[in-house]
Amino acid sequence: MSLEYTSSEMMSVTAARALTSDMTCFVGIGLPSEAANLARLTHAPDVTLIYESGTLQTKPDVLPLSIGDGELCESALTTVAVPEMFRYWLQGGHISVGFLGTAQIDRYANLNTTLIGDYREPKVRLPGGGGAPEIATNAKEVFITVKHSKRTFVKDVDFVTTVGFGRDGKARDNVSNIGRGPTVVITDLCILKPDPDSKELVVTSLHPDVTRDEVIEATGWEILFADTLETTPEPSAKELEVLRDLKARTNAHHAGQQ
Amino acid sequence: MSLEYTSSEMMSVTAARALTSDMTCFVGIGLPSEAANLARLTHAPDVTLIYESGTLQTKPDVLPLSIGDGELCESALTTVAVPEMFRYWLQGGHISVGFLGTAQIDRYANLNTTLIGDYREPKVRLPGGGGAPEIATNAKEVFITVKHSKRTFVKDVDFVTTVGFGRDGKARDNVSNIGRGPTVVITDLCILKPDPDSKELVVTSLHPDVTRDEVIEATGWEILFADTLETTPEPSAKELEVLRDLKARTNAHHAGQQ
Amino acid sequence: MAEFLSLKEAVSRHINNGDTVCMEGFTHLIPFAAGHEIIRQEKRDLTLIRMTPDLVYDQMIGAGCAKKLIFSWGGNPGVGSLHRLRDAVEKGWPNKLEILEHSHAAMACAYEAGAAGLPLAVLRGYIGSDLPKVNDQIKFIECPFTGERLAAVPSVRPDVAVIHAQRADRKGNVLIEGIVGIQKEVVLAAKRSIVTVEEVVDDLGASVNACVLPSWAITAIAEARKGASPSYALGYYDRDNAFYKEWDGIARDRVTFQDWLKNNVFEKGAA
Amino acid sequence: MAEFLSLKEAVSRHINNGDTVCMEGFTHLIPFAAGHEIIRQEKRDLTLIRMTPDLVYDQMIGAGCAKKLIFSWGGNPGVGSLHRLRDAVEKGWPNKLEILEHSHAAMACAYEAGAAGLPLAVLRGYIGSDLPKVNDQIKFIECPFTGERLAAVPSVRPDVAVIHAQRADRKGNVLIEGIVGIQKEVVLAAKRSIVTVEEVVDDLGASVNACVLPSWAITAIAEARKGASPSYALGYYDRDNAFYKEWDGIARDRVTFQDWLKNNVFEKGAA
Repeated sequence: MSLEYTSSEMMSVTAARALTSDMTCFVGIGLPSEAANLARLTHAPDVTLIYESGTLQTKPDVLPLSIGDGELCESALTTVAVPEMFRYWLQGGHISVGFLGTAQIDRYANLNTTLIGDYREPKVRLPGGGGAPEIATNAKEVFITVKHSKRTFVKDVDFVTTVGFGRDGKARDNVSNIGRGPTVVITDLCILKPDPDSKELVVTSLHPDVTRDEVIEATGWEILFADTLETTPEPSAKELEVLRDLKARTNAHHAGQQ
Repeated sequence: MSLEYTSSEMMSVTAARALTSDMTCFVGIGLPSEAANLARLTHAPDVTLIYESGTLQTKPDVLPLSIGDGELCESALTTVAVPEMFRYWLQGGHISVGFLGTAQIDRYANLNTTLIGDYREPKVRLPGGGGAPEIATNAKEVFITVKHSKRTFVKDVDFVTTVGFGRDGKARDNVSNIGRGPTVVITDLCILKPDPDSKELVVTSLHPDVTRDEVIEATGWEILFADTLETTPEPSAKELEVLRDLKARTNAHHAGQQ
Repeated sequence: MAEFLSLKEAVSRHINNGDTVCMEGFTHLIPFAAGHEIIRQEKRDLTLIRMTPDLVYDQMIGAGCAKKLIFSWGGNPGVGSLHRLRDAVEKGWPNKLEILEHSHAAMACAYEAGAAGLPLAVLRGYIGSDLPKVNDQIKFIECPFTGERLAAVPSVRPDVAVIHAQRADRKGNVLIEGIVGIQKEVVLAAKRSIVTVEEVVDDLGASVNACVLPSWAITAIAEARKGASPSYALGYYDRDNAFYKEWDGIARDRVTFQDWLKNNVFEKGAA
Repeated sequence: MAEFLSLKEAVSRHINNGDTVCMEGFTHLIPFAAGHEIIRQEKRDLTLIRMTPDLVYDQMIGAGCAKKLIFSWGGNPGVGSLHRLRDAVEKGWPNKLEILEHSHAAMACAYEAGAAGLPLAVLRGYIGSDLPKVNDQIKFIECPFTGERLAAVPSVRPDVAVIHAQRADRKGNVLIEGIVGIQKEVVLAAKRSIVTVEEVVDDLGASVNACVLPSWAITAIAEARKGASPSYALGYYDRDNAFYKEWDGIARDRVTFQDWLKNNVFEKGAA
């Protein structure tokens, strides 16, 4: 008696499950924000959410469109200046998880949000690094959530905006004061984790009804699968209800303005 | 028909007159604080007083005993953290005058508040530098007020806690981003200013009824006098009244606590 | 002391062609009214600095005010691209736009260092990133105590800072509340500053440790009601998220953008 | 998350002999109750760090808790010397005290850098001062952008930070108001932290940008009413300036000091 749900919902619910109440999470906008707030509204009510706009321990009722919507500030424990956020709270070592999205990701979990093509003659200019380059190195670990497609999952990113494990998987070796880096990537098809030795991303769990071929087809390199490949648990009725309510509230809120 | 006043009052009134309403003054505790608040309560109502405890633009009704009395915070425009005070407001270049006291001062207006004797075997251990070392270099200019005595006015300070013009008068030459340094020293006997070339302190004005010999006697080096030696104007009745009221209020306030 | 001016006068007097201008407000209190006045006065060859360029710089870049942009995240938050920025970078319309990009952490530190009067900011940053390959302002130094390799970037010390705030008192002290961003830093880092405010009041009503800029740290103040719209001012009005979404359509096309600019900026006078 | 403990338990569990301990509160919210508990528990060989040692460190030094003091201004503000500190430095009583001294600006920057997780702080400081001659932790670096010579000091990153604050809520979030000093910085810079508070309340009543330390950034919280006296807590009680003056007489003499310690610290139990 399976519930009906979309692959996007499957992704959000799975990403949310990666968070626990004892985590302090630096939240990127978009998919990470949706997942983080879903976690807070379901199994992880005490998870601490922090947005780079300076809002510490915030509990928005609707999802913010930008990382600085008034909602974030009004529901926060306190709001600090942006330099303090990056210096004291992130660089100071108080963030357990950085939760990021991306435009491109490669086999070593390097992220590109800068541009497609050549830097001086870009085919597509993307927004740039934002908080990600230092979130990825100063947070104790990094979760990534992104839709799975060949355009996004490329063998080598065009530009390393934000380091995963570098071009060769060794970028964090022998670097002092650096976090563990990406520990999980959650897509709408599967869960990937870096191989403990090579750091190459490996599929460890397929979402229900997703085939290996679908993942292979949606990945721009010869993707590896774990020996014991799991099946991701389905969303619960409660999770789906909370997620849909959250999105409905959010859409109504943003459409209703002005 | 001269008014009656003490040499301490003469010193405070003269020191107060050095300040004007358009100045932003970083105030040291003790004599500078007394002078700065006297200025604010008489001819310079809009002078901006800043204490290193973080109180910006404060208007205490009684003189603080420490640089962090509650009075300073409650009457301030706002109160910032101490790192911000030293970084943004002092080092950032927003202070026009640093107003300092000292335990020892030498002919080049170097200040010693560290110790008398040898550093490792001190005869007398003094409090130390506090805010003074960077006030003296980051404020646009420095006013000093201190009682005149041979023990205080020494040829060479035992220790340069806070630079005036260095051991040779040349410490500020060719240093980038440094203030003009001490521009006036006000004592209970006279006003001294650095010679424009040599930077050695020169008596430019004697307080009423003070003789050259008294200054010579109270100074630990062969003190120079300006060619045209002025007589410092006497305190006015208004200045004395405000000063005495301020001190009476202050004493009553501090004695009455607990 | 801050001088109270009309917005028109403040922009005319304090922003010159060729200046380095920082208009800040991190996703809150974005100084749109001031940006529109700069467009109306047809300022040119500005080096624009801002962590998150947002619609205000998209509009100014599209209007031809900028020759260079220093930034760390240039998108329409939650919506997508800044099409005028992309058109300038990718196609050189209406003029070639040089860009220099940082991470947020580096820019936040660079503003902080600028406010602190320092020539550089030091941070644990840019590890493994390609950004130092395309931004020659990013250097690395060695800590003299631990030997650790740390990133260094030049501090931001612009000619002019422009911010929007909730209110000023009649002496020109300014209160900023809510997401305070890097507004204090940019004003203190700049040679001159223009602050637009929702209103001028008798009493700021500030709490004891509130973010207040004293009058003597500001050059000019101009009243500009709804001066941050379609961004927002906490306590005054909400972010117009609908307009942020609508902007995507307006800015995609040069003609619709120019029409919008004509109708909404040029044909509206300064406050 | 912060753990609510008695002051006795907090000191016993989190402060060890030989630790580097920063008890901060810049002329406000000085953690006297915690200092007295440390004296009662006869902690030894502490390296004490504090910008303004004040009476609390005079008492702890006189009681024999400290082997080293790092500071920037060691006096009884507005009154005179700290006699126990001087006796330890000048005469080695009750034990030899090593000192290392900075300026306020350098220590404030060192705390700030500690909170920021950096190994060093960079400042425009110590120009022309003899302090670098007697403090080998002060170095100078050259700015890679401008060539300017700037001072560098190691950041402060103590084993334990101890501060006093106005109040905590029941989840352990702490509000600090008024002269906030470097309290936030020292807690964030330290491996462990103890915060004493005037009271534990349901709602902090904090304004939007108030100085609030989240529960997860604190190790232990202990309620200690009047825990800053004879210093003060804005909104609760005033500074006992009369006692600060009185201390001069008490501390001048080893015997009167020891009597005071016996009657006012040892024979009083922990809160």
